[in-house]
This record gives sequence, structure tokens and C-alpha cells, in this order.
Amino acid sequence: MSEQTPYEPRIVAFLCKWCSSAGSDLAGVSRIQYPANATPITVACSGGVSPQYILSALRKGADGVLVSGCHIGDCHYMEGNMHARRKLYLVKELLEFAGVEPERFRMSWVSAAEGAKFAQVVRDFVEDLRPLGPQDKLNAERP
Amino acid sequence: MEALLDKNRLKDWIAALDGWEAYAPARQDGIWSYQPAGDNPELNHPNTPQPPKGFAFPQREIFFKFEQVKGEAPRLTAVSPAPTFRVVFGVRPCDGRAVPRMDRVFSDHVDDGYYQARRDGLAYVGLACNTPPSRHCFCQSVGGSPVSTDGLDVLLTDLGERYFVAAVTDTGKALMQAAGALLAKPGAAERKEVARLHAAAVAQPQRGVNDAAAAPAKLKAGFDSPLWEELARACIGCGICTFLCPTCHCFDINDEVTGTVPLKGSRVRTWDSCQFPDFTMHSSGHNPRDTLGSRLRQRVSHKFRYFHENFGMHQCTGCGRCVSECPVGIDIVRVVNEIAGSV
Amino acid sequence: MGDNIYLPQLARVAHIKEEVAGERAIKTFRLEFDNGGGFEHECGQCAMLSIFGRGESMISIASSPLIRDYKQFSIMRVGRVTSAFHELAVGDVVGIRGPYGNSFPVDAWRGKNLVFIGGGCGLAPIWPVIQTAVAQRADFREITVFYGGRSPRDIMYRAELEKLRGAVDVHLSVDKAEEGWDAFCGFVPANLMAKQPAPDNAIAITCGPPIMIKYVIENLRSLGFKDEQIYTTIENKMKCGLGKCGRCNVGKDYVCVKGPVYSWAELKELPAEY
Amino acid sequence: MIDLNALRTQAADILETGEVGAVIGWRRGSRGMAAEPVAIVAPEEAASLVWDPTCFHNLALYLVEERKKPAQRQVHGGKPIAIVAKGCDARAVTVLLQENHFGRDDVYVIGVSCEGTGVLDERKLAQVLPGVEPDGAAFDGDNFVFATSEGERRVPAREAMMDRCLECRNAHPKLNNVVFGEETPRDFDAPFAALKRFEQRPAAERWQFWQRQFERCIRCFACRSVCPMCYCDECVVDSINLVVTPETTAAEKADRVRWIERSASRADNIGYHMTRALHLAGRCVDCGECERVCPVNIPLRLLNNKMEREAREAFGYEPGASIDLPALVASFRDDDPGQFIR
Repeated sequence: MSEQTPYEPRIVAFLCKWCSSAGSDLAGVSRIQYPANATPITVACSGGVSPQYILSALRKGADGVLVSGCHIGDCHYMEGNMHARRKLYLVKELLEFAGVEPERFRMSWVSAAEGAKFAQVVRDFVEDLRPLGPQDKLNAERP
Repeated sequence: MEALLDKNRLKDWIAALDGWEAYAPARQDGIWSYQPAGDNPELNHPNTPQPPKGFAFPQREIFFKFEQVKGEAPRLTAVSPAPTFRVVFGVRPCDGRAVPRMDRVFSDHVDDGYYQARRDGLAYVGLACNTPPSRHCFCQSVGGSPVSTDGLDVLLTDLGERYFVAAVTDTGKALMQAAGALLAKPGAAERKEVARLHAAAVAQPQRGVNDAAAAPAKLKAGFDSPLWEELARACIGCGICTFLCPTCHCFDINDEVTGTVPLKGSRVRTWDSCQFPDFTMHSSGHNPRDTLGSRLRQRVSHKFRYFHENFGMHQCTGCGRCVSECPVGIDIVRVVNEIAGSV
Repeated sequence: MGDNIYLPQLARVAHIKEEVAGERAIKTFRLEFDNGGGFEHECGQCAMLSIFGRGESMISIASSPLIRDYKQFSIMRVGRVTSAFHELAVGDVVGIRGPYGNSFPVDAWRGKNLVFIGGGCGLAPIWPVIQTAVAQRADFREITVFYGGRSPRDIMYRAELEKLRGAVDVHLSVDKAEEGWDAFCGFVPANLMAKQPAPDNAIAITCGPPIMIKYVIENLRSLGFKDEQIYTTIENKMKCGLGKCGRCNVGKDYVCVKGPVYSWAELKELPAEY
Repeated sequence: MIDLNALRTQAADILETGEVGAVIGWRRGSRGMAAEPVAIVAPEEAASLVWDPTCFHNLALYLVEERKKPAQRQVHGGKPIAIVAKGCDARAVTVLLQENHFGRDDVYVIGVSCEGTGVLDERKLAQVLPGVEPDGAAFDGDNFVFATSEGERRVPAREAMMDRCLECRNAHPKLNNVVFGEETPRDFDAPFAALKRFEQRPAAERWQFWQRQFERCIRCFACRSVCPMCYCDECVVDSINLVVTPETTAAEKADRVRWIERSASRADNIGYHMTRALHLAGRCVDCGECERVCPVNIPLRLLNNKMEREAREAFGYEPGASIDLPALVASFRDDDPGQFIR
């Protein structure tokens, strides 16, 4: 890493299209300042985020993965986020168990009205990732 | 060239091998495997679950890297193994006999430069099996011996406190010459002891294939035998028998993409197994070997028939790994004997 | 390290023709090499084509060895690599290594009658032989081509086949009758029986779906063709093309080296693992 | 003690009456003293069945569609298949029933209780009796008895038992049509004992540990092949989708995502083993077969145990406890832990 380009964590963010993706749009149109480190991927529902997506993002070099959905009770599909909560809890536990920094995986509930919260979630995530440096444990490119 | 080496001077011999990286079996995480020779290697291992075949034929080999900007021609960068000199200590004679077989495959028709480049800098220092390392050994029935030098550069024989060191090839002689004064001249008594130990090793009872010479014809006659499915009934279709085999050489080639804009990646060779259903499955879904029985037949026929028809020798060296490590007890000796006995 | 046998040459797509549309689409590609590149081949040989990032696929060379300017491949869209080929545009660059495999013993067939029997995309592997024989028409006696597809839209090389008429007897067929089709309706083996080519001093070369080949061979034998007079090609999944990766074997033979061309006399001795 | 003759008679009887079409059990093998899986169809073959400490295989594996084909081919008239099952194996059958592989009437469970012991760990035996390769093994109360060329050798079972058996809470098969052996109190290791010890290690040490383990993986897929729960027709690590029908389009084949490469590299090996552990969460019954068959000794049970314990503690979920249980990840509770979500 050269001095001119300080390390910037790269985040892959899986955002549900009904709430969190709309929330991120709101942050944008409201001109709320937040770091541009996250690459958003819109998904139908947080419940559809397979653990495979998270592992794959880390394998391809993401420094952190964010999954964000509707608040409990607000899921467009009634209970998708309840499934996400359970399934991704296991992912979180497994990563930590293997000795991967727990900060590298994060979940949030962000509604379409919470542009400011979305910005804060990303801001916090970037700041928590920065001291960890590049993610090289699951990254296929850094053997 | 023959000599004696004090066992506790083995480390000094290794240290004297200037320019060579040395490897020897070590026990780590509960299993034996070939590791960079540590401070004080002791050759007191049973056979390692994994043979030393990965030295010349690693499980993963990058052929070349590619990079392509959309709309432009791809750029290919060949990757060649760096030239190294590596010497592997403690190779059992069965694994030694695997070496010329692998050499044959990778030089037949055309030379495989990747295999050859690694093989060129490799030397094998074998260890005679004074007693069989496992009850699953059957080297003698397939033309081998617990004291075979085939494929080895040097053969060590354990004399208790010392090794009897015998060069097999010119490379082996060079390795011994590097030892200089560490090696002592053997006397008549030691030579006699080696002869006695070797004779005793050969006399140890072993199970085995009943008539290996007849196997190609018998397996041919038994090709359509219903016994194949019968014998494969418990098979779970894993790759243990082939991945642990010292002579199995089948591989896959795939493009591994690491970036898309621009396209970046590597073309990679990885070990593959005839026991996996996707090994022979066509894109159309048609699979010429679509049952466990047909895949067992392929593995066993390759070892005891096709290889013999092509190269005049059996591909199996009787190390017994596919027997001892099979999760469900599929036993190549029994398979050959039962098929042969049925025709 | 010596020659890198796994490193492809680069070739440019010079021409693309859509032969057959639909789910089993076939396109024909002409690949040209830049200065000094390329290789010579014989009738029946194959080449390993690459689309980087997708992988490799073994495809028969469908142009005659007499053509030096380009190599032609007719590729059916089946899987990962072949689908990527169907996405290519003229000017795109692909990888190619070869030639691989044995060839049809064309020289030994001079002075003989040749009967070609193809079905579906099975016309491509025998096309170089047809092209060569027509180019050297005087060296051969009667040449007959039987070829069929499921429907008129599945007939590949349609225009080229029409051009052969005069020099060659062409008998086309489709599996199912359809308006506007006035040639034979029915399967290829049936068309063969309807025309009854004579076995004397003849060689029959067939390629197509396995089930077609099976009945063609039965019918040829009933017409009096001997096993040695019947040639076909077989295919298996391939990775290396060099007899090392171990998957395309039929008995002791690696098809990528000892095949793909076999006389029925040879092939019937091998296990049917293809 | 299990009366082997009674077990054989039972197997012969249900074959004789036609109640079942085949019995999947163990017989003497040719690989040393180890038993091997067998499917018998004739009553007289029942005499070849055995039950001893080398019956480590989880035979539920052979009840899964693809793998049962060889056995099924011999069965006429779609009769039920019987299976000899230890406690863990019976739980695996329960999970397969839960996942609708077959109905309860399609399988006849001949339970065998491990009573106060368990099955043999051959790697441990090699340490306990170095250089000895016994010709046979038998249960005898708290001991294993080995027949050797120098006579009988008696080893306390706990010294040579599989780790999984030391932590087993289900040694007596609950799901059964008939059961042999007694439910016996056991006093070995507490459940998840090894897991708890491991979790106490610092994160960096845990990573060092797993890195070394995963780098060793040779991707022989024995862990997947031997697992009764790894029955997917399509697996992320296969080079192609194995279910190709004439209707499968070229686009479907071409667009298949390669989540994990075939290379036995660290990243891809971790991807494989983590995916597998997550896929087994709430389904793994800790039969420990994956760990037994691993030729390079990767402690796979640790990963699966971790998921099992989380399922139990966070979600009150016990795999293989009941046929009527919904799948762990297809269900939820309102009070599932959510504190980790921002």
C-alpha cells in the first residue's frame, strides 16, 4: 500500500429493496455525507441472503460484509428478516469461531425512512474495519 | 556405492546437501506427512497417508494467467515452476515404484513441461521396509518388494543404530558424495546383515493379488460382470482411493476468475478423480460411467489392465492406501481377485 | 521448461455464420491466426478452443486441411464454453491449441467410393473429408452424402450442401414431414436403406447422435459393408487433449490421442464407455 | 450386551415374511478387522451380519435416494428397507424423515444400542496398542476386546472410543421398530466438552489452528460423500450440476455460478467447509463420520458441534429429536437473538 492511497476498507452491502436500499437512496437524495466504501447489492429480502453470498464476498476480497433489511415486523414478505436473523446469526458465530474478526460481518435493520441511520451504519462499519486492515483470511487473492 | 551412516548423523547429511531442500515424514496434527526436514528427522514412520506424488505433481498448478480488457485481445502470461532441487527422505519402496509410472504418463506422447520441470530437480531417498508398515501392504504380489530400489535414487536400510546407504542412480551417488566423511565404509558383516534383513523382509507374509500377470486378461473377460456393481455397493463415491494413490494422475483444468473488469484469472490444473460422477459427464448430461460399479471398474481396470496394455506394467504398486483409507472397506485386492476368480 | 503444451495460441474470429437457431443452436466460426501462428491438421482432428475465464472445449476442425487461411469450427450451444462462443462477435480473440487426435485415412481411400452419413451437428467432423474429396474429385469414385436433421431448420451447411450437387450425390432428410420439404422424410438410417448404396470398393463414414450411429452401422452391415469399411468418430469429455488427464478413455485408449476416428472393426472391440 | 443371534434372527424374519425387501447392516470385511456395510436381501444372508466396535459407519447414508439405488435395485415390489442403526444413525434417519426423503413406513429401523460404550477409533487404537493390528474386536462391558496373534487384548473402551462417542447423549436409538441392547447410563465427557475447550482459545490462535487444518484439505470430498445429510444433487463444489436432463437449457448450464473453485487452496477449502457446516446446521446429528473418514485428520466435528451448540443454546433446537420438527433455518422464534443487529 503506497502512502498516496491509504487503506480504505471495501464493503459489500446486501440491501433489501423494500427498506434498506430505499434507506440508502434517501441518504443519497438527502445529501447526507457518508463514506463511499460500500458497494451496494440490492436483494429482494434479507431473508434471501445466502451465507454463500457472504462467504463469497469475503473470498473475493471484501474487507467487510453488511446485510441490511427491514425492521422486525416490517418485512414485505412478513417473516423474511426473521429467517435472516437466525441464519446469519449462525454465519456470524461460525466466522468468529474460525478466528475471523467478528467486526467483518455486520447486520442492520434500516427502514426506507432512515437515511440518516443508513449513513451512520456505513460510517461506523468503515471506522470499525479500518484498524483491522485488509481482510486476508478468506481472500483467495492473498494466499 | 554403499556406505554406513549413523542414524544421529542423518541431520548432518541433510545439512551437507548444499542447494537441496530436504523433506522427510513428520507427524503433525495426528498424521504423518512429508514436511521440510526439521532439526532432527527420524525415519520411524509408517507409510504416510499421502504419498510423495505431490512433489512432482502438485494438487494445484497454475498453467498461465490471463488478462483481458473488454474488446481487446487477451494477454497470456505463462507460469513455470521455479527450478528447485528437492530431496525426499524416507520414501517407501512402493512409492518409489510409483515414480517411473508417473514419469511414463507425463512423458508419453508429449512431455508435460510442468511435471518434468519439477521432476528434474527431485531426488528420492528410500527406506527399505524391514517389517511391513501396514497389514494392507501387498507390494510383492504386484511385482514389487519391500526392498525395491525402483524409482529411488538412494535406498536406506535400517540396521538399528545405523543406516546402510546404497546409491541407486548417479544423483544418488552425488547425494552420498556430499555426505563426505559422515559416511563410513561398510564391512562384510554389515553387508551380510543387510542381505539377511532384506531376505527377511521379503519373507514376511503379505496378502495380495492372486495372479497379477493374468489380471489384464481376466479383467477384460470380466468387464461385463455384474460383480462390479456388487463390489461397489457400499462405495460412497469419494476421492480418497485416487487422491491418496501414488500413481493416480487424473486431473481437471479450469479457469479461475479473480477479477471481471478487466477480466483477470488463471488457468489451473487440479487433481481430479475417476470416482467423481462429474469426471466423465458430458455437457449433455450423458455419462459413459454413470454408476458406482462402472467407476470402480475404471479405477481397477486402469491399474491392472489398461496401464498394462499401454505400458507393459501394472499401475498399482501395492501400497495399500486405497484399502486402509477407504471409509467403507472397498478393497482393490479383493476386487481383482473376485473378478479374476469369476471368469 | 520446454514447450508449454497447455498454453493456447491466440486466434481471431474472422467470420461467424448462424447455421441453426433455437435451443440447440449451431454457429460456424472461422478462426484466423496472426502472422506465423497456426498449425497444420488432418481430416478428423480436433482442437481445444478457449474462452478465457470460461474454459476450454474440444471441437472438431470442420475445415479441410487444404484450406490454410483459417480453421473452421461448427459449435453447438450446449454448456459453459460453447455458450460463450455463441456470444462472440467478429474480431474477438479466442485461444486454440492442437491439433489433437488421429485422422481419417483419406489417402488410403483414393480410388474408392465414399458414402458419408451424418446427422445433426455430426456433419462437422466429416465435413473436412467431404471438402477434401470434392477438391480432389478425380482421386475418388462415387461420392454420396446422406445428411439429416430434425426439421429443415436443423440442416447445417445448407448452402454448401447444395453447392456439392453435381460433384456429389446429396440425399437430405428431415425426421418429421413439413410443408415445403420435398426430400426424404424420416430418420437418416431409413434414408440410407431407401437408397441402398453398394458396399463394393466403398468406405462409409458416419457421425451423428449415438442412436443414429447405432442404426446406421446396423444398416450398413445389412447392406454388406464389412466392419473395416465403416468409419465413425466418438467423443468423450476431455480436458487435456494429450492423453494425461485420464477422463476420455475408452478401455486403454485415450480418445483424444488414439481417437476420435475409429473403424467399426476397431471400435466394436472397445468397451462402450462413450 | 447385544445378542447378535437375536439380531440376525430378526433380520432373517423380516426378510422371510416380506415385511422388508432388504436389510442394510454390517458384515465382516476384508480390510483388517473392520466391518463393512452390506445390503442383504435373502434371509439366509442374515447369518453374515455382525455387530462389533468396528461398526462405525452411519448406514443412514444408504437410505438417501441416489445412494440407496444399488440396494433398491434388488428390492422387489417397493418394500420398506430395514437399517441397522446406532443411536446417532437413528437420529440421522429421523432427520431424513423430517426432510421427507421417505415415509416412516418405508424404513424399518433395527436399533442397536451402544449401551455403555461406543465405536472404535482406529487412530486411537494405533496409539493405545502400537504395532498391534488385531484380527477382531468385540464389546465386553466397559471394554473392547481385541483378538490378536498373541491372544486377547482388553482395552478400556474410553481409551479407544471415538471422540464423538465420548460426548454422545443418544447412544440408545430412540427411533426404532425394534431395538437390541439396553439403555445404559454413561459417564464420559460432557456434551460439547472439546468445543468449549477450543472456544476458550484466543481468536488469533483459533485462526492459526483452522488455517493449518484447512490448508491440509485435499478436497477428496469424503466428508461430504459419507454424510447422510449431504445428499444435494447440486453441490457448490461440483464442477457441473449433476442433474442435467434433456430439458436443461444451455443457458442454465452456462450461467451456473462457481461459488467455490476446485482448487485445494486455503480460501476455497475454507469456503467449502464453512458452507458445509452452515448447511448442516440443525441437521448434523454428530455421527462424526466426516471426521472419521478424513484422510488428513481435519477435526470437522468441531465445526459441526459449534453449529449444533448454537442451534441448541440460541434457538432451543435439537437436530434429529423429532420427525415433526421444522428445519432449523426454515423456522424462527420471536425471541431469537438479535442484539448483534444494529
